Amino acid sequence: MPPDKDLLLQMLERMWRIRIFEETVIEIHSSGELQGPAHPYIGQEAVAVGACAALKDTDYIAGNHRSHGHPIAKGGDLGGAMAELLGKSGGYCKGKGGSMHLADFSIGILGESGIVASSVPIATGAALASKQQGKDFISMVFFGDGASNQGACHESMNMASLWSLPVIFLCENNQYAITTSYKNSVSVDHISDRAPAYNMPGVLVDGQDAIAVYEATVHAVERARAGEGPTLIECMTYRFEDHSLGLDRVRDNPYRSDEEVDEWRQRDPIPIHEEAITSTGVVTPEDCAEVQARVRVDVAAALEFARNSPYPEAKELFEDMWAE
Amino acid sequence: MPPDKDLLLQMLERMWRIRIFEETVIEIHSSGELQGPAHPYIGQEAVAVGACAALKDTDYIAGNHRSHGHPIAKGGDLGGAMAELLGKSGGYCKGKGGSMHLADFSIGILGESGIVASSVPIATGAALASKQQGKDFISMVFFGDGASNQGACHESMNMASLWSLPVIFLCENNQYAITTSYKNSVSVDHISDRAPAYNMPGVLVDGQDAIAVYEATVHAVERARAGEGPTLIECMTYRFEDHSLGLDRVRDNPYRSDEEVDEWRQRDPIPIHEEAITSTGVVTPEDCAEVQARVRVDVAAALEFARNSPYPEAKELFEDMWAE
Amino acid sequence: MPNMTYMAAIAEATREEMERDESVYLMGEDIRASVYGASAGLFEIFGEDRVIDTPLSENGFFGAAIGSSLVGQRPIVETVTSFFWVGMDQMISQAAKMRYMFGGQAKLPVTWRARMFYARGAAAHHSDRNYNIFMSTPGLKVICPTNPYDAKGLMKTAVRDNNPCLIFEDGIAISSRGEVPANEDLPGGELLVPFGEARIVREGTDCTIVGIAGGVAHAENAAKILEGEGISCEIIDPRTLVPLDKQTILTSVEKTGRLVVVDPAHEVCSVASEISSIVAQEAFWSLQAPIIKVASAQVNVPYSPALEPLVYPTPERVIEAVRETMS
Amino acid sequence: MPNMTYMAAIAEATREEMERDESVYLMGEDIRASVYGASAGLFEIFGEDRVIDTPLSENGFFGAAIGSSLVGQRPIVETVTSFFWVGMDQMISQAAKMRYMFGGQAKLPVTWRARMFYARGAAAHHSDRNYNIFMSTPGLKVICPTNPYDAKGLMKTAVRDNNPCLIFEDGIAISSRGEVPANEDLPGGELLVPFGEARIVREGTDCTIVGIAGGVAHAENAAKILEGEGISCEIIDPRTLVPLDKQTILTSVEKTGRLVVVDPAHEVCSVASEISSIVAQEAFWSLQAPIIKVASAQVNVPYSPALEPLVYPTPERVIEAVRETMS
Ligand SMILES: Cc1ncc(C[n+]2csc(CCOP(=O)(O)OP(=O)(O)O)c2C)c(N)n1
Ligand SMILES: Cc1ncc(C[n+]2csc(CCOP(=O)(O)OP(=O)(O)O)c2C)c(N)n1
Ligand SMILES: [Mg+2]
Ligand SMILES: [Mg+2]
Repeated sequence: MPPDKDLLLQMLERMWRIRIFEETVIEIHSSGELQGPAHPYIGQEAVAVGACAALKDTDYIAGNHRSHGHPIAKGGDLGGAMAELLGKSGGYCKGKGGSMHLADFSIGILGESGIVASSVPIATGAALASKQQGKDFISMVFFGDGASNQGACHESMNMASLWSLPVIFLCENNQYAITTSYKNSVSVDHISDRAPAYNMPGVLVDGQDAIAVYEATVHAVERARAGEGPTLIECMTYRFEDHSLGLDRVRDNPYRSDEEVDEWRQRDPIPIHEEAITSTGVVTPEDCAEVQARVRVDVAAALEFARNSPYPEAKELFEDMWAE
Repeated sequence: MPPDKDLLLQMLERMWRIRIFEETVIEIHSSGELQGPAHPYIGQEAVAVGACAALKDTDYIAGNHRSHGHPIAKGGDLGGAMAELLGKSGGYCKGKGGSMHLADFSIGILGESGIVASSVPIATGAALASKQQGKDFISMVFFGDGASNQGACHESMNMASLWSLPVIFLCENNQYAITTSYKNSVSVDHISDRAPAYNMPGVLVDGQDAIAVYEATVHAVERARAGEGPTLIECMTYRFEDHSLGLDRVRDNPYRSDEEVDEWRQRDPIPIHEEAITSTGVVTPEDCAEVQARVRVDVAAALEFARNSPYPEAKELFEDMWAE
Repeated sequence: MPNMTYMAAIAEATREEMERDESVYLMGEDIRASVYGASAGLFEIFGEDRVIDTPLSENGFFGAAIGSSLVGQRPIVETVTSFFWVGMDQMISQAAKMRYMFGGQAKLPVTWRARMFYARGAAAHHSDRNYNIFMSTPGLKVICPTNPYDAKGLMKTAVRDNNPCLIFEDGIAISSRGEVPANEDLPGGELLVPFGEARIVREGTDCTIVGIAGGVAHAENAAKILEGEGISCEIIDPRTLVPLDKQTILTSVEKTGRLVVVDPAHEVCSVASEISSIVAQEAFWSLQAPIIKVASAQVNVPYSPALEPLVYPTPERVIEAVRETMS
Repeated sequence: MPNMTYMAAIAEATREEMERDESVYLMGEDIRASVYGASAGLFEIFGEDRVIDTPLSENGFFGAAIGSSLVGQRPIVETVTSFFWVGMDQMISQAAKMRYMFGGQAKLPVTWRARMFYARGAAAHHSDRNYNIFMSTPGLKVICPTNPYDAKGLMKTAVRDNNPCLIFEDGIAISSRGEVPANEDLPGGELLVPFGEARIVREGTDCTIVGIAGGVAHAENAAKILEGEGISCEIIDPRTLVPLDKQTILTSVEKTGRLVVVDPAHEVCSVASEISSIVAQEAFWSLQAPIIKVASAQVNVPYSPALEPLVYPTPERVIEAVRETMS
């Protein structure tokens, strides 16, 4: 079931939204306007976008510290995201969460998490709820190659399999956890090789190819909605930028060769997708250019919105601690 | 490399030591002399004994709450064990640890643990030390089917494999975690099926057959000493008694059928071993009877020792907190 | 009025809440078999979607409970205080923080019930009384019922609360029996004890004793004996540590001028320390004597029956402390 | 005397101890690349057996460190306070308890170094100041160096200590520079700061201020301004929380009659609460005013630069507190 034109263009648009959002974030970080930590998603856009394209608004996602791509891919508002990064009251979380904690429950974005792998059990629980409530909502969790080594992943995958939960474990193998190669941290060739240990399908996908990610996810979604349980999808990808903004110390200590970085930059998911969708003639290069131009305007507006949004007031400090 | 006569008899002796020790513990628990918690090892003797028979004194073991079999199998003193259970100062741990925390560092018994799976990383660390120190000491950790679902196991197996550590993960699959069948808690058919997820050999053994356990362990030991890394051994076994002494509530709520319990009791590891070693003629039934008789005397002496051992004095409360 | 055990009260609260609201469900290890005594028969009534035996994976299933609560479920999780350590990341990083981090979008109606073993050779691995740690962490409600009435009433309130609640079931309290009104005898038809309202266990004029969890029973025993010596103790059971009814404590100390806090947890950075520090700051001018903490010795809990009792507060230690404040 | 940064002092201590004793090794995430700045170049000198980059598995590798320490190794583990939650079971159930449980057979020379982020938008998931929790748990030594000198000297002592030690590196302290004597200028040839000896940062007569971790810097700033108002503050930096040099604090309060405790951690069940409770019990008769805690507000740490600074103690809040005790 290949995606239709609208969806193909939507995927392109969302990749651009992530890309240009992140470029803007890098800019305002280097100018000093943005002070908090931020982990750019550039290079991995096809993963979140391909995967979320297979979901409905009512489905849930949860993510990690590399946290801007997932909500934008799920359809999250750019202005709220940017305002959150600036700690403004117009942010998704009223400025309380910041970069690593974007969340928008109204469209199933159950939140990014700064503690590596700690949203894996959370997403598993959302899937459990879905089953208990007799709903067909699916839950998807994004986690890295590094995260896969946490016990939380083992425990969650085991429970999800035992209870046939509608959850998709989406591993973004960008090959490094900060500076540590997955070859030195994962004792098998591929994280998806661990799926048989939980009696669930494990799929290895080219994470630079949004359509491939989409198709793999569609299968997993079908399985999950049919009550057949979880799937582990591993997307091979690469982050084009530093682990996080401002972590210059790491840049001085090269853990990735220039050649390797260059090679992967050649596999930029946006041109790959444009090539794929224009080569069939369904979409024209003009369509693509228009998408990009529109997104530039949207991101600029988002930054404008964020800048104009007021900071939270002091009295808000103690608000949002306790639910009524 | 089949075990020689001495070792076969030593295995028989150690199984009897565990069996009669545990029977005595049950007695003094029901009489009220023993008050603390205790988890009988009866039925599983072939596992600890077969596995430890492949180890040297300098090798390390670590265990869990079902904690009397492992140290006795490793050659631990019965009097010290019994005194510990009675909270006496002649105990392994001067009465401070009790049933679940038996340890004798002088012969590599690095301690049992009441928190399920928490000694798995500990044993992995002892193996790491061994490698760092250039020693050929091996580390073995006993854990249950229930424990296998803890994240600590995943993390430890991954590290052990990555670093080729001399550690043996010895899973005693007695098929239940308290009342929970492993079929409802482990999402694959066998725990050893998870070994490929860590790129290590996984072996499934009849845990009622001490010689089979011994032989599987010998292979794992050779591998470990040769620097080739860890092995996961799963021994299928059964506990003949309740999960722990005094947990009557569980007995009222039968989670195991009488037939199942009876069937497994037919597979008592001690007669199985006696049959195996006498059928070849190497050992005579008289040899066996003599072993049993000797052990009865030893256990009686151990109880006597424990009873005569004084309680720790009040001033000892604050001792052993801090190392100089 | 029916007289029942503490665990029966917990079981009754659980069943009533599960009947009332189908988003309430139970999760834990061996709960179908009711290993800790609070869930007998519930599997038969509510089925496998609402009475879930989990694998031994505390961090995983605590997290699953939290995740389910984000989208409308109301899990009750059964465990033991010592196993909190295993699931700590989910409890602190997620349960306690998610709502605030997400600017109030999340509701987290998860109730944990944790057994605290007491004496009888539980030894270091099964003797944690870690409520102070959770009290210290913003975002969690902390509840210590000390009798069947409060156990039922606070448990029901916890299940209905939209925030993560931790109920600590102290071994001493668990062995208590007491009267718990039948629902038909209650005005609202059910027993709900509000959070943040301390119970004045006993009124007195000379010295205030605040008892935490099992400490309340020790305080009561001590007060009876002290009464014979002509010393009148006022005993306060805060019942919930978060929220804490500071005012009842301060008012009492303003009256008596003296404070002893009895807390079976380790004394350092304890709830006893906290209450002491509040009073030393906010009721200082009323104090006529040093504030005395009667808490567990700062040592791991030993197994031996010869040593273990030396760790914990006892009525005798409470009596001594009160006498000291009076001298 | 060489003037160096806090992290340089830590790095120097690490290298010296690794050179001195080959059982000392380093373990953590991305330490070869020295992501947190203390391990640059060590991999090149000491090789892969002694500088170990771990997988992201805190519970697992904390436990491996502990296990290795049982049989003669002396690991130094690098992490961040917030990741302690993930590895809590190994820290509490094993590191803190093993020696005692095993009747003194175990030695556990593990040193954890944990970064505490401060301000600058770390948000709730990266802003834990959980030293109170470890101070509360018997069996762990807890160290809070507040300047490069102490960082080096206490770190070296920790590595040689045969017990599990936790070093908390507070963001405020980390940004400090200071003099650290060269080894050749020291009588013993090296810098070792003993545990359990508080440092009197400044002598004074009117009010004692105990500063915890980053709180010391705030106390110093406050004291300078208060001096101008004629208020003389004595500042004490306990340096190690376990063991705690209670006596230096009590002696100071006996002299000044007043106490303010500045602690950047959450205020409830904090180290500030503990010190307050000790003084309220043991130096009560010297007190001339309420004991005031200046600690973090009991709220999760927000991200926004408009809110985050409102959580933490500041020199202004310290000044106010001291003035209040003087009024
Ligand atoms: C439990 C925990 N340990 C360590 C960290 C510090 N840390 C933040 S991101 C990161 C690497 C994560 O790697 P991976 O999961 O592969 O995600 P990626 O950054 O590559 O997207 C580390 C170690 C953390 N945030 N949480
Ligand atoms: C972390 C933790 N969770 C729960 C328990 C309570 N508990 C003690 S033994 C046990 C079952 C263990 O099962 P398994 O690992 O199969 O060992 P077995 O008892 O069958 O030998 C449980 C749940 C515990 N001690 N530690
Ligand atoms: Mg990665
Ligand atoms: Mg079992």
